[in-house]
Amino acid sequence: MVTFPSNEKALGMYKTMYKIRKYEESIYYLFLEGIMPGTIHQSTGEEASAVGMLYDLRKDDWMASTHRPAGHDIAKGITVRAMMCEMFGKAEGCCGGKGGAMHTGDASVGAMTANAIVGGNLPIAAGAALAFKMQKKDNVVVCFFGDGASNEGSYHETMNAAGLWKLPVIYVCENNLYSANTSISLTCCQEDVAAGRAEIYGIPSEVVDGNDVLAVNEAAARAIARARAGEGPTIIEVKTYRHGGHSRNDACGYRPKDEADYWIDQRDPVKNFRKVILEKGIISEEELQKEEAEIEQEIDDAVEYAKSAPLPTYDSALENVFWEG
Amino acid sequence: MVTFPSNEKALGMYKTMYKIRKYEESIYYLFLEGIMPGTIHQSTGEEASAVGMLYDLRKDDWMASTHRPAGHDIAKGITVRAMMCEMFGKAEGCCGGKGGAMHTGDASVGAMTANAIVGGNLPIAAGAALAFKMQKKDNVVVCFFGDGASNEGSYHETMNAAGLWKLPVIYVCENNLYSANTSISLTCCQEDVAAGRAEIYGIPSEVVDGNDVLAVNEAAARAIARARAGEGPTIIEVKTYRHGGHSRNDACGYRPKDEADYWIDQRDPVKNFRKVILEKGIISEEELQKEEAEIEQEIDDAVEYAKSAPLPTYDSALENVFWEG
Amino acid sequence: MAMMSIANALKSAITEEMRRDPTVFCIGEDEDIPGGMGGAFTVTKGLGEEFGANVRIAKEKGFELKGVKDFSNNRVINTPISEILLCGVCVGSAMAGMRPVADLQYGDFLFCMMDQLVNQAAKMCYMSNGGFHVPMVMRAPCGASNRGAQHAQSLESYFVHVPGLKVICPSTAYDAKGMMKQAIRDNNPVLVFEHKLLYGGKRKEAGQLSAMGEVPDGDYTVPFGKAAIRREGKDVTIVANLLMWYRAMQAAEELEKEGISCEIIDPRSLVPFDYETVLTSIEKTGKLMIVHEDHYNGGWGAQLASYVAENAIHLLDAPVVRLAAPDCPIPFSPILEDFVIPSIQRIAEEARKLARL
Amino acid sequence: MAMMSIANALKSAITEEMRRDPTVFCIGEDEDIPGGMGGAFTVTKGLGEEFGANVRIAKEKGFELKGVKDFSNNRVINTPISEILLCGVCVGSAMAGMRPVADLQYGDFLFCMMDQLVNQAAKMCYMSNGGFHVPMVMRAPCGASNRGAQHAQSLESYFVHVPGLKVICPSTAYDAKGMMKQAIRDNNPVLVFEHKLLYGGKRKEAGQLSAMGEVPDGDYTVPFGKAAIRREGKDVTIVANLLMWYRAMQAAEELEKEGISCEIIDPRSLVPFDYETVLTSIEKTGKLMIVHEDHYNGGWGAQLASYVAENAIHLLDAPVVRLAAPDCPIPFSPILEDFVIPSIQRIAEEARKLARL
Ligand SMILES: Cc1ncc(C[n+]2csc(CCOP(=O)(O)OP(=O)(O)O)c2C)c(N)n1
Ligand SMILES: Cc1ncc(C[n+]2csc(CCOP(=O)(O)OP(=O)(O)O)c2C)c(N)n1
Ligand SMILES: [Mg+2]
Ligand SMILES: [Mg+2]
Repeated sequence: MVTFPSNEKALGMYKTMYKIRKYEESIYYLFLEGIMPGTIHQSTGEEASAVGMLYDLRKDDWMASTHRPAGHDIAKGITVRAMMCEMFGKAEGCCGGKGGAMHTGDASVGAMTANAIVGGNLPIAAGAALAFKMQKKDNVVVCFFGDGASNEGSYHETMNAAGLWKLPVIYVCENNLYSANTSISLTCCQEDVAAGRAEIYGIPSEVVDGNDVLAVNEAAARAIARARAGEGPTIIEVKTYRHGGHSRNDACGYRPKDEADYWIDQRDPVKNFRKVILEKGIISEEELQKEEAEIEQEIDDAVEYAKSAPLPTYDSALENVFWEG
Repeated sequence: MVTFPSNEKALGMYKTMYKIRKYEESIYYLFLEGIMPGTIHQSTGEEASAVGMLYDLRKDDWMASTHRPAGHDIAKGITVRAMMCEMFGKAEGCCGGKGGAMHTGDASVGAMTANAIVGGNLPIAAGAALAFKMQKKDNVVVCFFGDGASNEGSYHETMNAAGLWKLPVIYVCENNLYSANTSISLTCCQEDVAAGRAEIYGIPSEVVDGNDVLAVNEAAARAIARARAGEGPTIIEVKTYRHGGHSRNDACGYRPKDEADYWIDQRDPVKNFRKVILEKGIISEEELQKEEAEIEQEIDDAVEYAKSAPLPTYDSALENVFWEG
Repeated sequence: MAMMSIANALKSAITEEMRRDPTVFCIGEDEDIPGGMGGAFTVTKGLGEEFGANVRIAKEKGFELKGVKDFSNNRVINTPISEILLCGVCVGSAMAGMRPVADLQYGDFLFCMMDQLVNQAAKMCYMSNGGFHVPMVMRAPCGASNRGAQHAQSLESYFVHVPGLKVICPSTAYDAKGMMKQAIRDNNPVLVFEHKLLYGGKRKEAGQLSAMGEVPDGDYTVPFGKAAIRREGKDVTIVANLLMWYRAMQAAEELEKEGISCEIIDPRSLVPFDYETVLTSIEKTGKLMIVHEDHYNGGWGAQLASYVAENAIHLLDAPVVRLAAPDCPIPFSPILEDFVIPSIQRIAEEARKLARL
Repeated sequence: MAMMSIANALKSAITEEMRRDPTVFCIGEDEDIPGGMGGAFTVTKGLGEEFGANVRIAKEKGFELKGVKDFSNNRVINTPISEILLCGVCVGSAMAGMRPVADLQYGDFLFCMMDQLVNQAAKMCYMSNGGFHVPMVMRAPCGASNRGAQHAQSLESYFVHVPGLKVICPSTAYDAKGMMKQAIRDNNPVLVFEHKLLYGGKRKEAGQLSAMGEVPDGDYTVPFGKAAIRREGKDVTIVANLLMWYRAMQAAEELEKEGISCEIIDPRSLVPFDYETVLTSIEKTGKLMIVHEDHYNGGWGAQLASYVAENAIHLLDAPVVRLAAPDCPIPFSPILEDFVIPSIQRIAEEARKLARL
């Protein structure tokens, strides 16, 4: 059984989840409108993982994300305005418009540049964790990856060393059952793709309901405590589901309707946690709606701001190829 | 308990092991003399693995080796003359002098070009096995790799797919306790580096005394039968030891003397199997010495032949960049 | 004759070769998942219907937790996200008599399989002195398309430098079909660069260009090492590949109005490279301009310019001009991406300057 | 002043930088195993004595089945054979404030970490718009030395093409020390190509060349992007790096006797590249010859020749000449290896022909 967090924390987690949900929804519509460039891999449905894992991190702890980074980045503290500006390729984007949807990040809040190479972030996160250890800091790194990424060679090489070196890093496998169009059942002989393959690296692991923010958060707390205490890495596999397609143009024709319905209708992490906090009496329906409206406003403002924010200068295209520190 | 093979087979296995031993010894001295170019990774001490695994393969089964290929290649059927010519960089070498010590191979006996990239041969062997399967042949592939190679990303990617696709390939980890200068205990949290990491791929595994040719051969028979029957891959981890250094210039300063003494004096696969076949009365001491002398002669002849064999033509350097077949 | 997109021309080539030769098979991530994409750009979608696909068979059999085991009637193979494996399996199966055609989704992932490509596929025939050979095709979508630095690269130049690899970059439906067939029949590893904005498949891309074109009905191949003269002219020779020669054509039209006549050459294959056609053109024009989307420093244009400076410098009436992406990763922001990729305007400007020298 | 081999000059640079800056650390396979090599070429041997090494600590503690956990006084880190990990750990630790100096044993294995180098290390600063940067050094021994195709490559040209990487190739003890220090202090990823036949360490190599040289006692650095004129001359400009400029020097001595005077330029760093020094030299000689051990097609010499053809073609009195390994993998047989790698004789011949044009 999970112990219920303070009212403030529970509400805080809910609000961040809600913010991510609304952010992703607004992005979705902006794409439909045809006014947003590029492509996008959305995290709708996976909010509990991002928020549960990152809510208790310090600003100077680090987080490493993937091609599906928006939830992680917002939970780690990048503002929706900086995210939205990046999506529009604007100068005030968190990467000056040069990164884009798959590379959002912000050093000042410990969000490492998101990585669009599946499995590419894994050894990099280990490197950051090694640095913290060499610097005698007690910081930790949380590194997200997908079920599909667990089949990459980088996964094996990284887990082996992270286990050997007892690095302060928490590897979070967001198992959403699919790698792009491919069901994970076709590419790995185990259901617990990461947790089931953790023991050989001497790394403790947990399987967690990834749509229950409290369950994720408790697992996170255990893993963070271990890492800070110098006891090494943890692999956490969160079972979750993306509500939408893999990327912008994906109509999800490869997944059974009843499966999607089940996850979207019954297992929605945002809706379900909303019920919980209302049932617990943490906040009233009206007050919650007010909070939600504020968040929606923040996102609408971000969209409006981003739309008319200045474009990057041509010169900036040639800057920071090498660090200009 | 292993069942003892036919006299003929036992003697045949011994003779191949002896041939490998003498071949490697002669190479060693040729290097000391300073008349052999390049570098070499010798398999002295690991003969039982090569012979036990490969003795029962058909010519049209395939074998994939590493930077330490001589034993495997001789056991698969490359002549010592073709090997020796390759070592001297001569035109009649098994690769026309263009491969060298780390790339020996011969398509006509099913010896794939040896691979000097640690872990590089693993997915290639899987590919050959997939081809056999698609071609409805019942051929198998035996692929050797080292303990160190099991830490490569290619290992993970390959085992996962080989297990999923039930490929007719036998992965043989020659665990000789070291990857170059590094004790395997420092780079992997398990003693059985390959067998201990096989289950997660759904691949059956065995750990075998790699210096007992009969034990290896029995494990090989089981794995070959499974593969031919379409039941998929096996991982066999043979525990063994290289008598000499990692490569030409390695004085082995990193390994304990008592460890080396133990393996070299008490666990020598060639000497020990010699005792066994004499004890079993398969052959008399005198007859055996005659057989051994013949083998030594074959190798001496190969050396003499190779020394004065023709060099490749300059033109050949530019041939077969693309297949001219 | 039929009008086809490049995506369909490729599909048609692969289909026909699979029918012709039972050793040809397709392999890749997201390969022919029913209801899915068919690679990232639809090329292999549906092939499993005719040729069998491990994913289809697994699904039909209600197979859940493991891959399908029988590959004898199964010629479209979906792999885990494992690029080393993907390329290694191509190498090994090719050595053993098959002709794999692999789909990499995005060329940028070539780096994940680089050892298998450069140290294995490209060197195997040579190291074995012809004992083994590696007839495999690796399909790599390339080019900038608003996706950011790790999904935007033009990678031809890296591979031009690898002895033992052939490198082609078809950019019309006709070439796509004919060169893909040629690639599948080649006995060596062939890397095929396909531009994301030229596929013309169902997927819509900002800035995409219709490369629909006529494709003969019967069997035909387009040999490697023979450049295509896309436009004849007499004042400036422009050598450009993939998207860039389309832009050069538009620039040439503008310049035509000003009385400047451009000859536009699409090399189509970079290894082997048809230097002859370029030299013949320079003999006429005396002026060489090279345009590619790949970066400037060490791009394939450098090799071409150098070749001319080594072998035919006397033909040049003016300095060589090279237009390429500058030496920065490709920025996401569309305005910056447009800025770094050579545009019609910049091609026209540079060609104009060169013509007037 | 002390006479030093390149191996020792590198060791001395790394040692001094580790003393100066606590964020500098070494990492690699076979790194400082007591009784072992110290990488493949002795450069890092013994460093753990002063700075701590995970292997040493593990051994002292009688530690058997796991690696050492405490890295705070542990600045020489031995890794499993895992190149993706090795490079990724460099990237991540550099982003987090460390300055890793990695040893790759053989440059040929760069392909095993290519994604981490090209898609990650090189692009991270740019994609984050300077939010993160990656001060790391990757040391890659290169060159042919009778080991066969997978341990013989000259790989500079691949990396010259990667925006975001610096590429250097020091070839004297003085440069080795000064440029290694510069590399460690650089705020970006630096790839260091060290030639196997120039180390001059204890390991003996057929065909090795003594590159012992004087090295100042105090701290000094050699800046990137400044070529060294190894020999002044007036008839032909020869640009050559690593082993090749030594051969060119010998060729020049022969030619001197015939009255042909060669100017020999060692670029030392390929990114950034000192075009200025080359152009100044051509102004004098009117003749450019480029020699590298890397393959011809798309080699870095192509970029240099192209640069000249673009920017200073009027300075040339004759076609550019490029001498490089042909486009084949490096054969093992010493006689073939000698045949493909540019020799003193061939350099002399080609320079002679060029001088007489
Ligand atoms: C090395 C590499 N291979 C392939 C891809 C293409 N690709 C992008 S996302 C994706 C699926 C990833 O699946 P998973 O790791 O489960 O993450 P999810 O998308 O489900 O969050 C693939 C194959 C890539 N980006 N990088
Ligand atoms: C990808 C790669 N990394 C590093 C090396 C250098 N190297 C050659 S052999 C070797 C050790 C291999 O150890 P193991 O796999 O146990 O085989 P063994 O030598 O013991 O037979 C190393 C590190 C290499 N050849 N390839
Ligand atoms: Mg997934
Ligand atoms: Mg070993």
